[in-house]
Amino acid sequence: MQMQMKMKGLCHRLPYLILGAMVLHSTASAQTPAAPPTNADLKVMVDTVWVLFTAFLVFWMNAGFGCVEAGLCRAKNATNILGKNFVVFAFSTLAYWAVGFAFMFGDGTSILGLNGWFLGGADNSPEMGEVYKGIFSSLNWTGVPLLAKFFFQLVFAGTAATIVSGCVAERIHYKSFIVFTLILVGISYPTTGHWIWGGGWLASMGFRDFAGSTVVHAVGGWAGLAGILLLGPRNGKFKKDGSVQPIPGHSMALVFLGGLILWLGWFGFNPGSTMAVDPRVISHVAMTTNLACCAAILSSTLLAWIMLGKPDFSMTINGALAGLVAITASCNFVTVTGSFFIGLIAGLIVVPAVLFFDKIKIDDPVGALSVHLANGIWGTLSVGFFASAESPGGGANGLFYGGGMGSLTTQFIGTLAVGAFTLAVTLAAWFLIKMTMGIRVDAADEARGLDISEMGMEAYAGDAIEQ
Amino acid sequence: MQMQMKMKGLCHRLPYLILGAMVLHSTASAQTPAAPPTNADLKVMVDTVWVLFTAFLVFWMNAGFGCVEAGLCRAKNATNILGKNFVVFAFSTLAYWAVGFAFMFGDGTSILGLNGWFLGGADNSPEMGEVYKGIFSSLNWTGVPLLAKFFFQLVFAGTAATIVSGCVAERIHYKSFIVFTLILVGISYPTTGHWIWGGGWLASMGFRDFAGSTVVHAVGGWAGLAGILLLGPRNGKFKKDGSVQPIPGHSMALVFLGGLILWLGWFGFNPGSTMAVDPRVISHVAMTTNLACCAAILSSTLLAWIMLGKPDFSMTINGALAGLVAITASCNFVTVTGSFFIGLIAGLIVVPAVLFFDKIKIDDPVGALSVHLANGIWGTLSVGFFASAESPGGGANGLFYGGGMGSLTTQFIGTLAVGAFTLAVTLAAWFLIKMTMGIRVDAADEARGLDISEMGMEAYAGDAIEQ
Amino acid sequence: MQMQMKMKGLCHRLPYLILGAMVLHSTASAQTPAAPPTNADLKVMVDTVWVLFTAFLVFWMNAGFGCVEAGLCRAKNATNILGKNFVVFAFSTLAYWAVGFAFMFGDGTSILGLNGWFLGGADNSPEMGEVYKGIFSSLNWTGVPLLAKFFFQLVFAGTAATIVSGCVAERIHYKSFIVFTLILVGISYPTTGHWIWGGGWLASMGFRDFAGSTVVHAVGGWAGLAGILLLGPRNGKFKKDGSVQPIPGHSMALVFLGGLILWLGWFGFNPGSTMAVDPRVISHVAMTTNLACCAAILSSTLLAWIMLGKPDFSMTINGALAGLVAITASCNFVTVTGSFFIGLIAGLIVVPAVLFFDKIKIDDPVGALSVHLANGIWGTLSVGFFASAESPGGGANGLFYGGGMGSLTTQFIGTLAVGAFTLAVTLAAWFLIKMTMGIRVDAADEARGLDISEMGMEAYAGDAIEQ
Amino acid sequence: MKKIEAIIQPFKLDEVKQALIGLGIQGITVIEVRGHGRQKGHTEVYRGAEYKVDLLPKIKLEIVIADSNLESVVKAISEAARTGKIGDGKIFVSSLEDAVRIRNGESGDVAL
Amino acid sequence: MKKIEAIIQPFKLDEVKQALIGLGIQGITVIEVRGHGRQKGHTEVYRGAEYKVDLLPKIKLEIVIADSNLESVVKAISEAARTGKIGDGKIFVSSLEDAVRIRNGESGDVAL
Amino acid sequence: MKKIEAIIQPFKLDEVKQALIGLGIQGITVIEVRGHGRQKGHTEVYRGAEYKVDLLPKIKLEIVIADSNLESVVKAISEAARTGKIGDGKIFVSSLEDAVRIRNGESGDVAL
Ligand SMILES: Nc1ncnc2c1ncn2[C@@H]1O[C@H](COP(=O)(O)OP(=O)(O)O)[C@@H](O)[C@H]1O
Ligand SMILES: Nc1ncnc2c1ncn2[C@@H]1O[C@H](COP(=O)(O)OP(=O)(O)O)[C@@H](O)[C@H]1O
Ligand SMILES: Nc1ncnc2c1ncn2[C@@H]1O[C@H](COP(=O)(O)OP(=O)(O)O)[C@@H](O)[C@H]1O
Repeated sequence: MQMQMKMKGLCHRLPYLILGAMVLHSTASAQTPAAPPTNADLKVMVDTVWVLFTAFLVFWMNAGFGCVEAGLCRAKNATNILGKNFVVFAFSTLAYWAVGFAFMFGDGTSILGLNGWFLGGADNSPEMGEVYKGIFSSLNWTGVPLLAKFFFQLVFAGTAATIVSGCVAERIHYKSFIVFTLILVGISYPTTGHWIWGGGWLASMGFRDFAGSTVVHAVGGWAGLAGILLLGPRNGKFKKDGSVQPIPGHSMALVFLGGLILWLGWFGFNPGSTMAVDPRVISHVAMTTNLACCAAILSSTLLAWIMLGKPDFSMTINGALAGLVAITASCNFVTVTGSFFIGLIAGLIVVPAVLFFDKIKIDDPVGALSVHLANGIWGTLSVGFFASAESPGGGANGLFYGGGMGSLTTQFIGTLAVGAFTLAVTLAAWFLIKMTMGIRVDAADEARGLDISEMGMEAYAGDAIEQ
Repeated sequence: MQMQMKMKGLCHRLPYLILGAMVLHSTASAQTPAAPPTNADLKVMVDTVWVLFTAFLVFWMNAGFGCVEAGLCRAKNATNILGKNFVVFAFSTLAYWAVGFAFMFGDGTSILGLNGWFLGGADNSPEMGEVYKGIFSSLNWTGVPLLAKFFFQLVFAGTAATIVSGCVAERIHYKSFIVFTLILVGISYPTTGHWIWGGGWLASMGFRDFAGSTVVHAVGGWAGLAGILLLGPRNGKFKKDGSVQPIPGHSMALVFLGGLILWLGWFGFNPGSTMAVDPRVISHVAMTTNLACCAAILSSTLLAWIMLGKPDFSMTINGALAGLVAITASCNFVTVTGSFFIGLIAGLIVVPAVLFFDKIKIDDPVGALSVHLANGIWGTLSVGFFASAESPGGGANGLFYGGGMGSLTTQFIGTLAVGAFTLAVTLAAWFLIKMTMGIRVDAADEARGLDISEMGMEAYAGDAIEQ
Repeated sequence: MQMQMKMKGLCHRLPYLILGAMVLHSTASAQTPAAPPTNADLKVMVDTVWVLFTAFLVFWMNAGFGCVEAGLCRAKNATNILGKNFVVFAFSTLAYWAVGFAFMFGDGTSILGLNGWFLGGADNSPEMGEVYKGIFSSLNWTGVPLLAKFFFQLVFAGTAATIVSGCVAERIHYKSFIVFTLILVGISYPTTGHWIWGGGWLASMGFRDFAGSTVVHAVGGWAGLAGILLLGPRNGKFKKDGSVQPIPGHSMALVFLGGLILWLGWFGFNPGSTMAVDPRVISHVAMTTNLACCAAILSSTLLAWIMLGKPDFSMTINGALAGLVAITASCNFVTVTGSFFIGLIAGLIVVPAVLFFDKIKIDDPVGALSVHLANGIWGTLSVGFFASAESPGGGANGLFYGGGMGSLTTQFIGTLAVGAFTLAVTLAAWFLIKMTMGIRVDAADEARGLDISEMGMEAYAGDAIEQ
Repeated sequence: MKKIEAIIQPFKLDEVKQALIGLGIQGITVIEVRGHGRQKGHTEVYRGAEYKVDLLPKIKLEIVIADSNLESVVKAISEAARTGKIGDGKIFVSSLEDAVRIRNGESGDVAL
Repeated sequence: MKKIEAIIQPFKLDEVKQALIGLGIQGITVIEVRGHGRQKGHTEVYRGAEYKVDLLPKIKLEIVIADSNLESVVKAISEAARTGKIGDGKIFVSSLEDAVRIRNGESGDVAL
Repeated sequence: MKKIEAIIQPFKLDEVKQALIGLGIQGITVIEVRGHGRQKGHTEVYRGAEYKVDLLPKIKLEIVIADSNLESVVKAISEAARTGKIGDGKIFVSSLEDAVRIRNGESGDVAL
């Protein structure tokens, strides 16, 4: 290992040779191992550690989504749901690597990126700003290697896909979900993402979504809604008399674990979106992210207690996630106090939202729409209400801070545009899949459980009987 | 995102303008994006990454406590326990943000901090030492932004509260636990914390508790003991004939997972308590923390094997946590060898402690007292026995290293003072709650399980029957 | 805390005094707290944070192995398996601390290290290269404190031991597994590890194993195979007619969680093996690690779907791990595209491998051999096929990149040598244990489950009946 | 006094229960069982090895009634539980000698 | 030979078991069941939607005894299982034709 | 019509099932139960406190057959389930009045 290290020590710097002064230092220094890195080198080192570390935390959210979704569904479908949540990141990776990243961040028009298939093309990252030369100019504000940028953006794309998994749970074909994932992460998500984070038209309008209330969460929610519309509710969810037949989740232990995994992951999701270590910013974002979540737990738990008679644990979990989704867009543009109220409101939105979707017969087994769609929208608009020039992110004040309707309007336009586009595209995608390979398992299989019909494997095989 | 970044890049530095030379550099540099950060900037960057990263690991311990506690209790109370462990951090955050942090670290008397409600007040962090100007002088030894300091201290405060949750499990009202959490994290914990970490009278005496064997764990243990005293044992735990009726936990899988989550979290808990990246120190603390845990696993497992006939897995878990609790105070003040013996002894303490509490009819469902109280005390005293001037933390030698009784006495006084205060205050708090809202569910509900009576939701709803 | 910090700030630098110029700076600076660290200091800081952070991730893999193994076995053996996976790291730590690390990295012959029992002996880390003076020269290429080096290497040693746990599950004595762990981690693993990472004869030959496809995974696999050979299959696994009686795992939820924990842990396992923050390298390794895993998920899932009729979830999990194991040796020596194909092939290997081991009556309950042994070998050889001079790790090209048979031959020799040695030594160890303390529980206990016979404790005690 | 044991499809439990309550029958005991019968099971493949699951989840109802109710109850159950597909299950009738209500010691039909 | 089927409250299992052992009864088979009866269930609210849980956890004991023991056993069970509250459960008695001990083929009362 | 209730060791289920199928018996209902009998249980120590587990996992089979099959079935079960060790279990025989196949209303022996 030592040997290869020496080799590496040498040759990994060669490519830098093209990068001018700053790196010449470090290359020079490469001759005498002892020579320490330059300050510029050190900044790249620290930033890369931060970007990868936070990306790993976001990756970890895959486990969280799987646990929450499986826990809120029935044991007879658990293997299927867990399977979906496991493979979804693999297929997201392949789609995003092949085309998604290029559509989203490759240089192109204000509508779509058009460079960088399979990450191919010029790129002299970690160079920044003017010094950056390459095809991913929209990411030239962060000074880390290209593969770090890709990996960080990838875990976000993966998140959008996992949101859908919850909406369509307990009735969709495994294969159909996989195909949809490829379309969502390969085409739809990157397009709207390009508008906002890829230097597209919404970015130019001044639309603000720091870590993805719209880019990731609302998009995932819209795509899931489209799926629900074409799938219909699970058999038995709505009684003939129109009343709701609750279908209790099979493991609150999984839900608990998933909830905390997601909460933890959000400390990568939001603070990491700086993609650079700005001490004040990452500390502020960690604080607002956590406070919004806590405020939402408070309000959702109390509201459930009042409206439903008990502190429904699943509502508390939905509430926590609602607060996290809501603060995602604004975490860096609002004050600490602002984040408290944004979270508080998120918790008040999510509980009625769950009841509402049930009432209009939208069967969302895990509350993903109430969490990611409803609060993805609220979070995006919250920038328009609570944005403060005092915040690290600065920028225009929101309505409540005397900034008038300006920012709010922009946020509203962005919300509409992204929603309309995503809903349209994903409806089409789901429809195509339905026509070709079908999306819904047959009633008998649904009754028996997808674990046996789709996976051929029970989630919890008993000892005594099976052997 | 790009755009806002530029904005941010600019305006987030403005506040620094007041901070004098070092930062003037970086502000100046802000003009030309390419200019790298100064060494002072870089130190703040690295330290902040470390503080946040380790804080996230400690936050993750919430999942660990929830899993261990739920796993060691019955399925019929699982939702309730998991719910408590999920919301406890939210309420801790609100209480600590509002008043707790101010009481603990705000400038004030040697008894109590009196500044910084809702983090308000002057503070020029990340400036350090003499250069620091603000109301949280007791934290001027760490060079990270204020919100990073708060977040790191917050996750510790949350830990103390979760310890209580285990002690009172399977019989307490949800609401009563929540109210107690507010009192503990808002008032009691910060007071004793101020004495030791807030520059209070124990700190001045030279009392040493590096990461909180007393500040966090013993305090949590005392508060839990108070709760148990006012709650009484779970129905059925002690038979008429006085013998113990074991109440087996419902999932060793949860216990296993929780145990490893806590072990992992402790790598944030102890090494993070440097609140700065001192390579030698954090490496040493990671080593001593792990070695003490392993030694305790060895001794607790063997002792259980001998005393109880089998290598009781729940004792192994308690042993691991006992070792971690014990080394928490001393991890930076003892040698690697010292940490081995501290852990070894912790494992020998925890097993008899569990039997002892059962014998005196203190019903502690998860062994929290044996772990956090007994070994919180042992860990605090262990500094007095094993402290070595050779250690990174240095300072006075302990008894076994020829330092005489000096340090040991101080540690002993601190243990007593904190114990007496916490027990008194929390007994009063529990009593008040009992008088006003009540603390214990009625016998029928306890028999049926708190999941239905308190939460209205089973943890593991069956498929077939329920639908 | 403040106080001790000041103390520390002072005394922890003293030992550096011996380390010459660079450190003299930092020591000088110690006089006036305000003085920022030097660039050399900063590099050590960042590298140490990285090494510890990634080591924590690898430590976390213990939870992953426990969950996957327990989930793929029966409920009646769950406590036993989880217990093994919990204590194994403790015993690994003790063995590696006492002798393992010395055998592996201590200065000695090309066959074995012979210095550094209990980490004793001269060492001026974090000094590097020529400047390094001490008994662990083979680790002088990384600039972090000795205890960070030890902790990082320790978590790798622990991994090898956990692999064995899966192979011998559901039939081995708790005590026998513990004793074997001490031998494996104390003697066998460090010996072959010395050959490759300790500057031994294979390292001199140019054998390349970046993060341990052979050093960790194949070795764990060989040791497990030896165990299986001496244990024989679980009762009932093979019917009289020679056909296989499947023994379904009891919880796919645990398997899912474990799979994602391991995937996450691998982001510490591979990128961390740089043991230094080289932005380009760690980004590249994170990318190749993830892509290989995703490609393997794709190929293993599709292959299982075709061969077995359903997308067997346990095969998907095995596939993911197969891809991760395979890319471990080559992650830094191959291109992104190369990693895709390495993973793709790993997925195609693991599925038939599972069927093959069943066919030849090697009862491997969790597929550990197919994952760690088969793909540990494939991953090691993959360097010889796919290595590219363009990669960050550089070095000789592999066969497919026009490098001829050179590298492939070396990789092959290393694979054989390590395999032969490990199989021989561990067969002897298992045999010795079998003769002395026995290894297999008796048939009745096996039928009743090891939880009761070995641990005296059920994993999932029911509420109603037990009380 | 008659004892009725009915084995039905799990997803029919609710309908059958309602039907019985409709008849004024209150006392019902429900047991989760697994059944083997004409209904073919399914083959699961676990890690490449096939095995037949020919014990399918069923629900068993036990209802003790006064002789007079026999016909109506059997009729109610079979109608509510019928899908017409193999696997619908069976109803078994046997006679019971006595029933005692633990709460107050009442016995005979009044105890039902 | 009589077969006694007793449905009791889960938390009464231990007491009843002891009472039976006290009578020298060794053979007992215990089944976890769910019961519907006079005892009202409870309403759970899951994510805002109410549903009635009217199948409550109960324990069913099956004990086969010689005719001679009938009275004492029924008495023992009903006393041990009684709380006096609705939901205490029932004891059903039927007659059995034969019993065989698998281990050694013994049949009749000696097999019990 | 006879009802056979057999309590056997869980690990014997498969053999017994095969033996019955061998006799052309198709209808079998299987229930997981716990049994107390001559077979001694084991003592578990949980966190230092001992407790006896004297309810051991058993499998209960319920098979309804035509009278004519009684002997052969009892024989088949007891042979397939026998290990000769305490705990092998019991076979209980009672008579049944009627059986109805829900699917098509058939009753009597044809319904079995
Ligand atoms: N003779 C029998 N004895 C006991 N249980 C039976 C018998 N026949 C059927 N059953 C139960 O009824 C269930 C349904 O019977 P099956 O033959 O599958 O369908 P159908 O009743 O429509 O013919 C079986 O799974 C089994 O549990
Ligand atoms: N007629 C019956 N047939 C079968 N089971 C019954 C019958 N009556 C009662 N049970 C069982 O006994 C349990 C208790 O009966 P319930 O009516 O609730 O209380 P009580 O026995 O005090 O009147 C019920 O949950 C049910 O399982
Ligand atoms: N009289 C009985 N009534 C009900 N169940 C019985 C009776 N006797 C035995 N059993 C069941 O049979 C099982 C085995 O009986 P046991 O006495 O342990 O062994 P053996 O049948 O070999 O004497 C018991 O666990 C119990 O479930």
